[in-house]
Amino acid sequence: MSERIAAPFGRRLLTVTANEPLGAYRVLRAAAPDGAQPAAGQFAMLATAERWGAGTDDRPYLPRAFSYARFQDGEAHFLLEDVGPGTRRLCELREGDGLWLLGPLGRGFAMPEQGRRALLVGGGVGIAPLAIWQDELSASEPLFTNTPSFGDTPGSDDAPRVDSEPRSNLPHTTVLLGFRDSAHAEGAMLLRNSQLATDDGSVGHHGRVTELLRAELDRDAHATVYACGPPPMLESVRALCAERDVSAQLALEAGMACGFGACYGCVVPARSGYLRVCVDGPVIAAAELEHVGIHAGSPQ
Amino acid sequence: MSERIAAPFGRRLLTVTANEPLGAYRVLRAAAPDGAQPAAGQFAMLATAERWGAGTDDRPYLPRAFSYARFQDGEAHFLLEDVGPGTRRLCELREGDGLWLLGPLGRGFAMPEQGRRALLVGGGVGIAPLAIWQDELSASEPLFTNTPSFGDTPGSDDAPRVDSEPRSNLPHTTVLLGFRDSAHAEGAMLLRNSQLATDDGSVGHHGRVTELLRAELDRDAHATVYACGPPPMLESVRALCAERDVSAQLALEAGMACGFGACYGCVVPARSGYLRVCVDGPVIAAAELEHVGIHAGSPQ
Amino acid sequence: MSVEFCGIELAHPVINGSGTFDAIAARRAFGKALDEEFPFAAFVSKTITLTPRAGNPPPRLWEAQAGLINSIGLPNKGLERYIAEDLPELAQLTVPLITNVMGSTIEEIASLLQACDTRSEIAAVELNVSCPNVQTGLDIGADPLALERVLCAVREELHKPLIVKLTPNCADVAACALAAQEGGANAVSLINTLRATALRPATGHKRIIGQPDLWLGGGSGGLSGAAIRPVALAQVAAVAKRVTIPVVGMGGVQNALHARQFLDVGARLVAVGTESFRDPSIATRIATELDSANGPHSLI
Amino acid sequence: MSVEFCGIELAHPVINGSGTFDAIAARRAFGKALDEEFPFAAFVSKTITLTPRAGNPPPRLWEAQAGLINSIGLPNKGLERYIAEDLPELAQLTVPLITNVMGSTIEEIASLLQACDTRSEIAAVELNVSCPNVQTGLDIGADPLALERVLCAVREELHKPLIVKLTPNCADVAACALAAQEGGANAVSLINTLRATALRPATGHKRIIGQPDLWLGGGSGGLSGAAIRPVALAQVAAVAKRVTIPVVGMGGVQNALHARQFLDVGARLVAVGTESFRDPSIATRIATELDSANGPHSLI
Ligand SMILES: Cc1cc2nc3c(=O)[nH]c(=O)nc-3n(C[C@H](O)[C@H](O)[C@H](O)COP(=O)(O)OP(=O)(O)OC[C@H]3O[C@@H](n4cnc5c(N)ncnc54)[C@H](O)[C@@H]3O)c2cc1C
Ligand SMILES: Cc1cc2nc3c(=O)[nH]c(=O)nc-3n(C[C@H](O)[C@H](O)[C@H](O)COP(=O)(O)OP(=O)(O)OC[C@H]3O[C@@H](n4cnc5c(N)ncnc54)[C@H](O)[C@@H]3O)c2cc1C
Ligand SMILES: Cc1cc2nc3c(=O)[nH]c(=O)nc-3n(C[C@H](O)[C@H](O)[C@H](O)COP(=O)(O)O)c2cc1C
Ligand SMILES: Cc1cc2nc3c(=O)[nH]c(=O)nc-3n(C[C@H](O)[C@H](O)[C@H](O)COP(=O)(O)O)c2cc1C
Ligand code: FES
Ligand code: FES
Repeated sequence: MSERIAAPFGRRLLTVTANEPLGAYRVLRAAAPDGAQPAAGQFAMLATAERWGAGTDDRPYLPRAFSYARFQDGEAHFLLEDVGPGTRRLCELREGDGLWLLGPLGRGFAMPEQGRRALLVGGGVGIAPLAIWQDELSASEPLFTNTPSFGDTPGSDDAPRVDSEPRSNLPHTTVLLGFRDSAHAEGAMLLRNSQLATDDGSVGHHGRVTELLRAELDRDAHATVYACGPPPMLESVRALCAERDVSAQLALEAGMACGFGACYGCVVPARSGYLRVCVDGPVIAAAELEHVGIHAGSPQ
Repeated sequence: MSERIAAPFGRRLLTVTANEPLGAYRVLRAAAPDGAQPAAGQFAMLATAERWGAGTDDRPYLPRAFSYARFQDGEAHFLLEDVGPGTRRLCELREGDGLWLLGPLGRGFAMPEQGRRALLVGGGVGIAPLAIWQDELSASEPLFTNTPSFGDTPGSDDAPRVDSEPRSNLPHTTVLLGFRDSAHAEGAMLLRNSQLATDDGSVGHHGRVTELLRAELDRDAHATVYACGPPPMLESVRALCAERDVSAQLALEAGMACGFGACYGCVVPARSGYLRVCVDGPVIAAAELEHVGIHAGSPQ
Repeated sequence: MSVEFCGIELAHPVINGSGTFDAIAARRAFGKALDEEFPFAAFVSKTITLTPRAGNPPPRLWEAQAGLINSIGLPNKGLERYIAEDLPELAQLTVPLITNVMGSTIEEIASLLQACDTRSEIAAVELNVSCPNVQTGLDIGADPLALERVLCAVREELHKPLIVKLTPNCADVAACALAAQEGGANAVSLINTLRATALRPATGHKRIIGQPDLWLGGGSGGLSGAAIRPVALAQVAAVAKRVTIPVVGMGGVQNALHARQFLDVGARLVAVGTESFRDPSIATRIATELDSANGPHSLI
Repeated sequence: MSVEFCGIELAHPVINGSGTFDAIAARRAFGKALDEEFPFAAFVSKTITLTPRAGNPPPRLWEAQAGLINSIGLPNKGLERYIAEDLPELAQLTVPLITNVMGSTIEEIASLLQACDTRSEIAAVELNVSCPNVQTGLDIGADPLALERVLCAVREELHKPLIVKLTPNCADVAACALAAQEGGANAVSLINTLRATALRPATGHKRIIGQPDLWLGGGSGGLSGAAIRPVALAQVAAVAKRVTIPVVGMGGVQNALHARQFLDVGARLVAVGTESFRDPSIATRIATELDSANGPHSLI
């Protein structure tokens, strides 16, 4: 893991440009003109300009962490799942509203070792950082595949930014995504050419996304795995890759107060001791972890 | 002072039916079907259903006290002046929003002694309780004068509730109201047949409303004075009446936490010791006070 | 749902915090509804002292972030008039009466307990050794040795349950609770308000070193409400672990979930204070929801 | 705007609270912008202990009403590695460095002071006798006599300004401050976090007496942020009245008005902690607005 773009010092007030549903999720966009272009896997600390510190519980009080799902035309995109007071406020934002943003923060994904294909494995809202990562990877892919952005019907030609000349030659990227049900599975629109699994079998493979991963690895283990999702999923990704000694980069989550290494609140246990997810991660090499514990993952 | 209507136990969630500007003020109306009809001079503790406990300062946290300005067709009317976070939230309420109300609370005005005319003296937002008091008094007046309700152009015939048969025969009520400027003076629409004074002379007498009171009392001291407004005004009303030993009933204000005698926070010094404005008042006989101190009045 | 507390059978585990509900004033405000819908399983009186106290000069209240600072100063009519005037009225309550008393010397406390001992209207006595608004009592409550000594000296004067209301403004509240138990207390209650202060807003910008413009008439006061709940929960948990006598937990309880949390950390009863100012009937709702299995759950 | 503090010239009166800003991690997150826009007039390190500490297991954070509970557990690499690895990096800061240390015995504290004494990078030492997250140090800080004894025993080891960071979890913080002064402290700083705890939300409804389901990995923690400001202001005021040495005031400072209030009650410097988590550059804004006469004013 090496990709780290430094953030401007201090939070900035952005303007919301769109907030649209994407199945069970919402996609929030905000104009970040002066903002640095994030590396895939980095995140931002977000808070609404209004009603943050509000509600009968006086929560949310602290900002919340969200992966950049895409960064396009000077707009930061975030994929939101309403799980509590903070995400609820963010989901309620309307075009023109104010959004406090501190970022980009943390360490993002690193390119696969030469010759290895990228294998993206996402669970639930954890697919967000994989979307922007696929954008980056596709910019380096040999032949360029149609890339719909949110909500577009496949075949549209409105495509995200791509570097004119590929950085390197990569084999195609494989994308495996798992969701609770069909409503959540619509989140897959965020990525391209993905194979799906749902817990209720309503879409794609009936079962765990890690079952798809196992099959993929058994077919061809010459890959670097990039995963983000709930702790149990990340743990089995870690285990599957460890058995086959495939290198994996896991985007972890943890409750955060600051996002820039100040509070030491976001730690996860690693072989080398506690790591701060916000500065040592969120993307951490699976090899650094003995086990992905409950507190290493998305709070839900 | 005797008028005290008991309140239902516990706050009730009302629905806002209107919130219209009245010059520099706003008039908030809420449907109080099951609510008890308040006595003039009583007040209610109000809080918005949303965003109470909100804002960067996490205030307002406790409910705020407001005099009933009128109670008509099952609707409670309040006159609002935006002076801080609580009043701001209330001023922002829209039709259909929720309003928490505890009331009616406190002791209201008592009828003038036989034969004496009622002399109403109001300053700023303090005119609110005088409006509902005028309604009650006019119900007892010999001949009935046209009574526009808020915002109506004089001459309209949409009139407030009046008892069909007068309770007693009272001489006419005199109404003296003082305001900062013409924008605030529009609040006078809340009452009928009022003489105005403004600090900037833009409307009516250029000066203090208490100067009008002095003239009235010099003309005819056979009156009972009812006053509500800022502490300095109430103090000179008290002094003017004391000199002429005219009985006066002052509607006091004080910072309140509960409104029903629980916190002992709303006290004002009186001859008999500290009085709780919320249960011993808000209407208190001027004779009970040696002096109207700054904390006996509206916080502003 | 009924609970046994010091040999007294209570309908439910929710009572009021001393000084946060005046049953006599509430009867004036709410009429018979107060008695019909009385929210507490037992009524705790405001602190009574041997001689009458006027209390602190206003302002006595300051609204803090998610909290309230009060500087009431324990106004009360003194033991004699409390017994003569208030006891008969309080005796009409349908719930047991707990009289809260405070004395600055062993003699004072002894005579307070003696007087309460002879009155059948009083089911139990709560000894306040913790009010931060006044100097007396403070040291006793904060020093385990002094506390135990005082209790041993006065305990035999009372042949009824003695509850000691601890001060939270100490180094080791569990040690104080243990001292209270050793001294013969049948229960301990906590937390009282945290010593706090506030400055007059308008002068926040003017610097007057040495003599800041304090808002509260009493100079400093005590913080209560939501803001102190995390501190209260920690102190109640620490005390419940250390003592064998029942514990009355309070501090920022706003709903059944909060109440349940105090019970979870070992409290036998829960007291509601500041939240009653926001809604006098909140304790009824809390008791009802505590009773229904999924009540507090729904509040998460 | 520049301030003299223990013989050190500071550009403005705003510094950071120990453990709430990691300059080294921030440099990774914000790059050179951190040094160019460094917000504090002096940098206070996280508490350093003689031997390395891993800190508490996660979760370490709980968001309270207008506050934050942390149970970090003072993780640090220990004196040796702090000096070898961190000092060189911290020496690059453009502001004076204050190293915060904590020891559980006189010997430990003595060797910590000795080590700091020899390092020219360190301008002053802050001795933490107040961290509620761990057992050590607690008793010393809460007991004036013990505190003075310890300080007298170690003071001569350090030929630099010694700041004693007091504990707020005591009966009489002013007495502790006076003891620190007698013991040779050149300044005192307060308040540290208030002992607090929280329960796992989902189980709030399940009653497990005796063993509540505590949320924090460390069991209990410390409350900081807006919620504690009224308590902090009272403690700082009490201390400033009692001691002649300069006072560093902190606790819930969110803006220049709050900072001004701490200065008004007698603090020489103000420290910002939790609010930096919401915006790392807030201290710059506070210092700027403190400087401009009408800054804090406009914040009222
Ligand atoms: C690096 C990173 C990237 C992330 N990316 C995304 C993303 O792209 N999209 C997305 O939707 N989410 C993302 N998350 C998760 C997101 O930050 C959380 O869902 C969010 O913080 C929840 O806040 P909330 O107020 O809505 O819910 P909360 O009420 O904060 O609840 C969230 C969880 O926090 C715990 N909790 C509950 N109450 C408290 C309390 N009082 N104090 C502390 N913890 C509590 C519980 O475990 C609960 O399940 C990311 C998290 C991290 C760390
Ligand atoms: C019986 C009664 C009847 C009333 N009737 C009316 C009415 O009909 N219409 C009307 O508009 N108003 C009325 N008021 C006044 C009204 O209650 C106040 O204007 C209102 O409470 C202000 O709340 P706020 O949050 O808007 O302002 P606040 O911020 O509460 O400021 C109001 C005043 O409170 C003080 N203050 C400032 N900060 C704090 C703090 N943190 N804690 C404590 N005090 C603080 C200051 O003196 C300030 O000027 C009445 C008051 C009483 C007691
Ligand atoms: C306005 C007010 C008055 C109080 N008076 C007393 C009192 O007279 N005696 C006492 O022991 N506690 C008194 N308390 C403390 C409360 O009983 C309670 O311990 C504290 O407020 C914490 O509970 P809460 O957060 O639910 O209010 C008072 C509290 C408030 C807010
Ligand atoms: C996450 C966190 C970690 C802290 N670590 C330390 C520490 O290592 N040493 C110390 O003396 N104080 C520590 N503190 C206390 C702060 O320095 C400060 O005294 C307290 O948070 C009050 O200020 P605030 O309300 O502005 O945060 C810590 C506070 C927080 C929130
Ligand atoms: S969130 Fe504060 S250190 Fe990671
Ligand atoms: S407002 Fe509480 S006693 Fe009057």
